[in-house]
Amino acid sequence: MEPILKLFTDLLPGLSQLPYWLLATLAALIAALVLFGFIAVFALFAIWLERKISAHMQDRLGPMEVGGWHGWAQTIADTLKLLMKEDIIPEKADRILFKLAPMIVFSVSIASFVVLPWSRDFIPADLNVGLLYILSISSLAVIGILMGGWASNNKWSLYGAMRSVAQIVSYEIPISLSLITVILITGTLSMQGIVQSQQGNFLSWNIFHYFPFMFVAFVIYFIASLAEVNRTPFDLPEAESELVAGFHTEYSGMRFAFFFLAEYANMFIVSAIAATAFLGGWLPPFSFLDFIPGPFWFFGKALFLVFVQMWLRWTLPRLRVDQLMYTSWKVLTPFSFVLILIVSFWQLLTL
Amino acid sequence: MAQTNNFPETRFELEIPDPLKTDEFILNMGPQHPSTHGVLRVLLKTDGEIVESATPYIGYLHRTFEKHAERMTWPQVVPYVDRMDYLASMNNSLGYALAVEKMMGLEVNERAQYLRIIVSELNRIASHLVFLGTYGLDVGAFTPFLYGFRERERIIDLFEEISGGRLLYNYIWIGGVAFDAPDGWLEKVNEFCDYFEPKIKEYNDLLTFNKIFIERTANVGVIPADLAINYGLSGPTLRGSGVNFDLRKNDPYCIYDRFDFNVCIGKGEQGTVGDSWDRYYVRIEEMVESAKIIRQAVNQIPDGDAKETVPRNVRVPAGEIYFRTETPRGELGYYIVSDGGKNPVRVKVRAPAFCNLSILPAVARGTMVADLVAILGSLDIVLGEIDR
Amino acid sequence: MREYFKNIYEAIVTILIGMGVTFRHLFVPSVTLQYPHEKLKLPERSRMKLFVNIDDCIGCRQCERACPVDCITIDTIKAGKDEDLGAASNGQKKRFHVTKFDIDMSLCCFCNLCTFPCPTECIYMTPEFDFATYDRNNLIYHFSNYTPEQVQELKEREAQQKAALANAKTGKKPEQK
Amino acid sequence: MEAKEIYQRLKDAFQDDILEFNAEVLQPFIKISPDKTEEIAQFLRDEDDLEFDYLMCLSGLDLGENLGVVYHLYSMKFNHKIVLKTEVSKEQPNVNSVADIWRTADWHEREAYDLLGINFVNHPDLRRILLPDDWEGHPLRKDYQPPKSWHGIPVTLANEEEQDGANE
Repeated sequence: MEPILKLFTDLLPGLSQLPYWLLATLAALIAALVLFGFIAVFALFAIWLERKISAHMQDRLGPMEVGGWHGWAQTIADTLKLLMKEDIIPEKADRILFKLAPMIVFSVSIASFVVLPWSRDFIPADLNVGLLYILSISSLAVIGILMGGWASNNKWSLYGAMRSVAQIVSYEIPISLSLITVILITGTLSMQGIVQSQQGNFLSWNIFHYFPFMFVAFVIYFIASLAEVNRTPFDLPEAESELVAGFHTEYSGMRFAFFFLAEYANMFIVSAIAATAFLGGWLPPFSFLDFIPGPFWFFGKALFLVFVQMWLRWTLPRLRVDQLMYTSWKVLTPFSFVLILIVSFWQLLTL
Repeated sequence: MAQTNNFPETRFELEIPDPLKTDEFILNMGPQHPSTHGVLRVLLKTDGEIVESATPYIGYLHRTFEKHAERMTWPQVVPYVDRMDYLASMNNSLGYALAVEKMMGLEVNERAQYLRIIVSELNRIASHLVFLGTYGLDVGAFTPFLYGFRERERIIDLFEEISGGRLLYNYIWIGGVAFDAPDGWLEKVNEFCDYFEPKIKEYNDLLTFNKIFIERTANVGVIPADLAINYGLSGPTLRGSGVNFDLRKNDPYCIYDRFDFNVCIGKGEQGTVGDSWDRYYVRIEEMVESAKIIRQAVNQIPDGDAKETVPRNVRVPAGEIYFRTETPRGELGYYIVSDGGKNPVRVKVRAPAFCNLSILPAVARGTMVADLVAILGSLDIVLGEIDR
Repeated sequence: MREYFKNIYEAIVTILIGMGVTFRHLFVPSVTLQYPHEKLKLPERSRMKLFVNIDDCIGCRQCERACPVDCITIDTIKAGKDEDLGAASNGQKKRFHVTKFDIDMSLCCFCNLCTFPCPTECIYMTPEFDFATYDRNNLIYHFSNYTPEQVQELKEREAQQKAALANAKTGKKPEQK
Repeated sequence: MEAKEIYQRLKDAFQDDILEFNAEVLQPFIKISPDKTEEIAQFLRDEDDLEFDYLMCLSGLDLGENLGVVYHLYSMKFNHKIVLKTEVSKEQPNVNSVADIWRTADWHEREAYDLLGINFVNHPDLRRILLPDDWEGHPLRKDYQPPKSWHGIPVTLANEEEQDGANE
């Protein structure tokens, strides 16, 4: 917050006369708007990217018409269409919960953006418990999904919602455990602190720490994060061949667009966390590349992971519910426990 | 990764203490549902994710083919027959044409015989490609679907060139075929085979041997051989259960006895014999065998007039016949009754998918909802044929 | 335990193989066509829209009979004794005025059965495929060249001839209208 | 095994219930009495030298006066076939079900019931299969008249309607 306030007062010196609380609120509001704008633009871009990637992986071209060059405006057109659609709420739905659900899901993803470090200076809020904050806030999304699934009063939605709860609750554990290894190494929960501790060239990134153990931790985190954001092969809550569309079967128009937006925002968030915790955040791979600003590296790394998520999605089939649980409880969780053990011992030995 | 559980049937007879007792969840899967492959409705009673009973309700696509056929003249039935199993029109009309020819005692021109084999085997590949794609979709993999359709498109182009139709061909007629092959068509068929055979490896890399796919399908929906026979299953669904039975070999029709090919049966490579993976893999292997038949037929085809034996007026003597052929989905039988008139008196179709689907309630019990989708997909049903 | 690790190993390896396949395809040129801009070259035999070369039609109604869905309706009026309607391009003599030759393309099942029995090969399928319209009635194609007035005239003449014929048989006087 | 021998085996076992044997036609058939179908089917399936384990097809047909049911049987083991026929009157179309012997027959008998109104005695679940449950009549009978509408949905074809209009 402080750098942003400083930016404010530098730009408009008159503002510094305002009381601090007003200034802070204003700055927070503007930051929130910028974030919202970023999410919206990123989601539009990511959807377009996903269409293009899937199309080219499948020997197609994807959208080519709207906007000229490779259909770049297709998702904008789609969003406009979704926004203008009639707002349908099923008759037997629980109206309040039904309306609340997409808002919760979306605000949760916005809230997670708060602690993402974009560069040395730019971080909306450098909490000293940043990692903990992001872990706890991101698990709130499941409430929104459960709400949506329940309130739709549709059996398929309910199935999707129940699956989603079971899935996210169990995958929280390998995620947290694999991030604990990072905390063991860096000794801080602050996102900025985690990045700072990875200074140097790319070999000092956490992923290459204690090779290959931290690499395994990264893989575990990545797999579990796929489940956290309901991406293939863990897209059971919306498994279209089984549950029609899962928890958002009954949603249409703008509310559906919010679920969609949140999904892509979440993809970015989990990738951004991975980039921060394992891939050195906004640090360049070689120190002579320092002249390129941090956000470029941060965004690039996160985007690369988003690409891998999409790549996986268009390659793999979907797991079954019991296999999903098996993967979490019997494979990822024990492995991450073992990793914690190894990392702690290694720490002790090198003390 | 995960071990697949075969829930014992007794699971539902367990005594559940009263406060924990829950109602069964009744679900309508279909008639509009992404993975019922058409307008099939399956009434599910579930206990959480576990299916306690699945009852298929069919008839949403009933187009009264059998009643229609009674009004049509003999050649006019062919377009209707095409529309039953719209993914394998050639095989459908082949069965009908053979049945009527047998009643008439008609000998078909050699070249037409070979053309028939080529197109029906091509159609078998096309149909199995659709199966491959939709089965991938059923278990959540999207990409194989488009790869399958990419190859199928080339087959359809070939069909369009020879018959003019892209989906419903009306090509195989009573007494021969509608057109002779255009110049260079047979070379194109050979080219297609060269192009197609390496693609099988791609499907295998992408889907068949993918661990997640194996986990989703192996040991799921196991149909033992005796049950399969008792339910009248046929085609790849029966062969997946390890029964070596292919009408092209066991009850040869046309000129299939002149070709060298293998009958692929399920061996339980990844799980139990007769599971969904076996049924899937039988079809993959069958595509290779079909390509083999096509190559032989293209090499052996004689010159001649393919339309030579097509009668101008079809007169079928009074009598009746049950004739069966092997379509991509299994044994397609025509029971035709004629009274010597210009219309058939009765055309009853024994649709393979009709019998294959009837086993669903027996295998679905105790599986999970996701497994039900995998089982339904592995039966490879076409509702156009079931409802007729 | 071995099984457990083997499963994990297999899962990772097969997933990587699959990812390899899809990654390769990122650089494979696409097989689709951008439809309105690029069009498939349809082969000669492709069956899309029915067309009737009415100048060659001799009104034999074979196509009408062959059609399994009854999408062709033909009305003919017999030519007078002294009338010469000419001949079709393959020499078949025309004996009928084809006053109505309607094809309802919304009923057509594209089976091609109508084109085979035609003695003058005047009905055939053309490779034109985009003929969607906003009104279902626009899918009924009228091929006959006769105007309603001409048809009326011919009908009246036929009625007169019939009446005359009937008179000749029975010997009665024609009733006045 | 030839059709003739199969007929002999059946005739020895069931005597009067085997009504007719015809080997002159394309596919030889044996005519049996409708209330013994189940026993005969059981016999055909379970005898060691017959073993008809596969019911290829079960079709109902309208013979004008009567309704017929035709069974096409096949033995996977011996690779022999036989056709069984049975006939019932339209007033009392009762045939014993063979659904317990070959499960294939389950849906085929439902279909024959649905389209021709043949009543299969002892069938486990004799409901309409292709048509809606509340449909009236059995369409494959030659004397069937389709209803004008069903739940307000017109059933007659468009051009028939035109003709109706023209006749008025």
